[in-house]
Amino acid sequence: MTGKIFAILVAIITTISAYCVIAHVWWMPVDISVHGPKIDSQLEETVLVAGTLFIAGQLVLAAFVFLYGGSRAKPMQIPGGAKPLVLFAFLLVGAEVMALSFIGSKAWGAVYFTAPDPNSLHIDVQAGQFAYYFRYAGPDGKFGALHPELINEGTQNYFGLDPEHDPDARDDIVTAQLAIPVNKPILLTLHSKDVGHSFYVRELRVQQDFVPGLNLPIHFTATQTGRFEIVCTQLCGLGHYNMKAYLSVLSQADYDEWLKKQAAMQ
Amino acid sequence: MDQSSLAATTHHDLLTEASPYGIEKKKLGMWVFIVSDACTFGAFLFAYGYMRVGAPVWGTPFEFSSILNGLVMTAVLLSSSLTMLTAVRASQAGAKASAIKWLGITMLLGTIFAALHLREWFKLIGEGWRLFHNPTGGAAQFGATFFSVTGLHLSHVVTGVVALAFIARGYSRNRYDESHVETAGLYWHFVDLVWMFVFPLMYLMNAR
Amino acid sequence: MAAISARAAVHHLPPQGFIRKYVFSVDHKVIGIQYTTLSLVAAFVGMALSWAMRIHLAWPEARIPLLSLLSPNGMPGGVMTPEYYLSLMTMHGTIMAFFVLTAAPMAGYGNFMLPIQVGAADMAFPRLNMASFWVTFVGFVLACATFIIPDGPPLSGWTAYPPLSAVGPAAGPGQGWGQNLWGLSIALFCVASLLGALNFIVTTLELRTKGMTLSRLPISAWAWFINAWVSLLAFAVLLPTCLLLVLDRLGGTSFFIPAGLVFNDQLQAHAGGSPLLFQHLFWFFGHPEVYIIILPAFGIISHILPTFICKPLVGGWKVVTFAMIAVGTLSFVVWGHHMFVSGMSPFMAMVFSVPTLFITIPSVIAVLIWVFSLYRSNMRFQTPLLFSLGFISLFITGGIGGFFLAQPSTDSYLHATTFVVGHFHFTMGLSAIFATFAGFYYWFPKMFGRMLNEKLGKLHFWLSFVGVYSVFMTMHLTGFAGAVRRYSAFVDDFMVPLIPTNRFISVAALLLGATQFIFLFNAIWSRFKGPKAPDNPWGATTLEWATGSPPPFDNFGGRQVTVYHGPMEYDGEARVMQTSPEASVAGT
Amino acid sequence: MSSNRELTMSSYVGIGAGLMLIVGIEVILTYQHLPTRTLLFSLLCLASLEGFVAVMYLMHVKYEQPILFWTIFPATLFVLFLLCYLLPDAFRMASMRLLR
Repeated sequence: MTGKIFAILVAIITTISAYCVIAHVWWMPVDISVHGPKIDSQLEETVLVAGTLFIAGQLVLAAFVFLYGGSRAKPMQIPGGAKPLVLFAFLLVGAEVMALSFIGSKAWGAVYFTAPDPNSLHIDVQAGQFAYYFRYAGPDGKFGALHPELINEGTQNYFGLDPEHDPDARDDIVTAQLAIPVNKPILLTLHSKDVGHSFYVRELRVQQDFVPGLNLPIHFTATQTGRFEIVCTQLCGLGHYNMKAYLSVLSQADYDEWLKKQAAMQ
Repeated sequence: MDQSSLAATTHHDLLTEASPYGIEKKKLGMWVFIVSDACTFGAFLFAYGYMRVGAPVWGTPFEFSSILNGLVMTAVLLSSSLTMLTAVRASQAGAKASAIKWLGITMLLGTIFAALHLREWFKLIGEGWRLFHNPTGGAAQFGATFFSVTGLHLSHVVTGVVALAFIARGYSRNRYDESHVETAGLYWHFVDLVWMFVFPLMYLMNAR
Repeated sequence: MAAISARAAVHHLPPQGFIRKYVFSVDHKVIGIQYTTLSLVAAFVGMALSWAMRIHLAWPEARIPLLSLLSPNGMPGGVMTPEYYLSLMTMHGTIMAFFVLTAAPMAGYGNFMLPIQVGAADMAFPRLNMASFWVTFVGFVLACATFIIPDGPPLSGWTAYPPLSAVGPAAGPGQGWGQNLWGLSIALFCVASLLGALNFIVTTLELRTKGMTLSRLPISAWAWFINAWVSLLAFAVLLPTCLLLVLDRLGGTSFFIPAGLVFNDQLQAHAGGSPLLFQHLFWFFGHPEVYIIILPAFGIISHILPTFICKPLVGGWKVVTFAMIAVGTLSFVVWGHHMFVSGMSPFMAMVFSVPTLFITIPSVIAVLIWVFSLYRSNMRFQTPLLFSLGFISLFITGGIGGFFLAQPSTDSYLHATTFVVGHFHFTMGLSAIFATFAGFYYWFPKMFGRMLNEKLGKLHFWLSFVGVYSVFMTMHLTGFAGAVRRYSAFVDDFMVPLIPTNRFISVAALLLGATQFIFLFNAIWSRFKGPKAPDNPWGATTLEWATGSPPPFDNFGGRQVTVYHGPMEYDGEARVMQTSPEASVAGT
Repeated sequence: MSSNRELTMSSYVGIGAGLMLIVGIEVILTYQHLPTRTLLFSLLCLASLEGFVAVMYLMHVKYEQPILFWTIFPATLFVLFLLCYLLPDAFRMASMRLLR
């Protein structure tokens, strides 16, 4: 009796869990990046492989408990002993994980092993407790050097720029939200002012930590206009839950308009 | 298990399975400790390597005098290993008095090593080296890594001297036997072995 | 043939006086019980913390006046501050991972059972053994002390990533002495674990009684032995990591702190360090730690199953043991999968991802062995078997999540979502806890000489099993929607729709926690009022069941034990095991 | 087994002298002003040689059961080898530093 209850319980749990995943009750949002589809298909692939193993494993467990739970017959070992099981694990699971790591490496390479497009738009991103700031190079296309000792929230010198002595810094445009033109390759360089943070945009399928002391590049191309959330996923202190900014993907015209406005506000 | 290894088993081991290592538990315990301690030192040294590779400029502060001092320290520690060996052999030959004598000499050499090492430390501190400060303007990491790695090693030396003192005392009062002396010897040789890596990596790699 | 003859020399005499007997005792059985009790207390502390967190997540405005008495700063007026939420999360992780999951199945049961299972009178180094318990105890006290010191507990997570954890009070609340105590507490725990591991290894190799060849070791003993090696090497690296972190905090060094950090417009003096170095060193320990937690569980399950399905495991002791050795070895080469998005070199991500996927093979082998051992078996549904079956189900589910997180491409979406939280709670958290429960129900009669109440035990199992799935499977699902972990409130537009789901999780978690009190009551009540336990209530075949319940001081009452066959060797076909203690020693 | 009578004391003194000699070579190498990596490599090789001799003779693993050798060396070298995995990020730290 106990065995049957356990088996049925496991079966029910398996069915519900499987349904929720297959029916996408909770699922990834729409994908707006060029590299995203590779990641999504990789995830679907994994759902297929892992899901099969999950259902198979749970159901076989349930079946055996159901069948032999009440049995008082003379126990017997499974014919063939352990060899077939070990072979199965090595061949089937081995093949699956090899396939996953092979295809997966391609999806990963599409994001990290490709050089950024030479004429991509370069934006400098700085994370600090608990806000992001974004810096556009301005007309001269050059970023001013960073002087951490000059960082001053009061005078809104978030990056520690030195406009007096540094001509490159004079026309840098610093904003609190990230706006990018659609279908244009974007190169972000991420650096942190204080502790570790992270740059996570679900729709872009991009997550990259800010490592204090390093200047980490990440590049992508957005394919849809819209307004999306950038959230911090690396524990950074009491305001962690509240650290967010917005990513606006605009048409080229809107973007130029927006950038002019921002430049005027500096 | 061949005869020789069975010979090493102690009295009540006749009632137990022979150890695959054919050495008694104290010694095996010391070996296991040495493996784990070697990994700890390894982590320290790799942290040093990481710091050094990542540093833009890395000062090389050691004048030849310091290297010479290190050379003397190496000689002292190495000979202390030999005297330790003599003590172990004497104890195994049952020559208690001479074993204790050689243990004493080993402790003396260990103390000399520690003294020379501390002199080096105070010299550096006198020059303004700190855990977080580099007077030559190079990476502050030098002080941090040098003092932490050599400090860890120095603490092992001091612990070793104290341990040897206890062993010698217990051995002279028949509370401990030659196996204790031998186990202590293993530890002492290990401290020597670590120095064989610390000296080239911390001193020679930082020589002017 | 007579298997039990008078032992030539009794190992050592029982101590006199309460202190030597029950407090500073060198008897491995007392130490084992001390460890088990410590982790039981720690488990309920950790659970209370998770309760407070879940209540806050579900009802952010909820007032809990009682807690405001405990922590006036953290819970002004009984409402939790964001920083206090993070502190609770940090200490929940620290206490559960170290003082419960690492301590109970290894140091707790291992200390009590290993010497008896190999037929020894005590551990190899009893004094060292006592030392490791009391060092662990001090570590636990330090960890708890962070709650009462003015600076408050640390909030940088159980992983304590620098610079947040390294620069000190400048980095915000919870970065004062709380973080220092955390570092010291973990350093002490490392020392204790190293001494313990050393003791386990030497005991297994040197103190096996006549006839207890390595091929006749019970699988649980194998698991503890393998695990001792893994802890020996892993904790050896965590120890310097903690020391360097404390040195950064108190010594002013910059191992983990780079140049140019600015906190409220103040430039920090540190320069030249690297946060990635800490992450590498921490996870070098951190991933083996996951297996340090789960390997004893493997052993306990493989040890308990045959008794209750009345037949040996498929392939006997060999297959599972080699699977455990493979898992233990591979566990060292996969740590980078915790760092795919952490700024680690992307090529290293590939280097770490492949072995991470391949470690599933030995794990799958172990699971297949357990599952297919049930084929044509003859189950006796006592509580230990239920928890073992529950463990298998949970471990399958948890392992499946690994496929997603082992690949950098999919991990770059799921990393730091509740999917990860669900995953590691299934694998190292609840699987290990279920195995610990199985072991508790199985060995309680031996440890205390009383039987636990079966009805309460079964009730405890059913509620826990359903509770675990409804809490952590739901976390997996919300993870697909990108719900970020370690948030004390849901202010992001895409997190708001998930609030009802989180309420459900909270309610389920509270019930799951409540059911643990059934267990607590059962344990305490049976300890004193339970029916007397026979020597071998389950009809098991290992040495611990060939002596009294509880065993005498020298484990076999001055008898010399000789072993003639392994725990899973029967003449010919599998059959119901003998229930007489002779069977375990002499065979039939 | 714990017997080190396989060697006479004089030969141990010889070993000690040999080790000291290697240290001497290290010092001489240091002042040849080799490129850092060459120096590091050669120093590590010599140090490893010293360590090996010390373990085999001073700690007389040579005269123990072979399994002792096959336990301690693989276990330790395994960990030390894996710690090399840290270095790619160290070079990354050098090349991607924020403030130059």
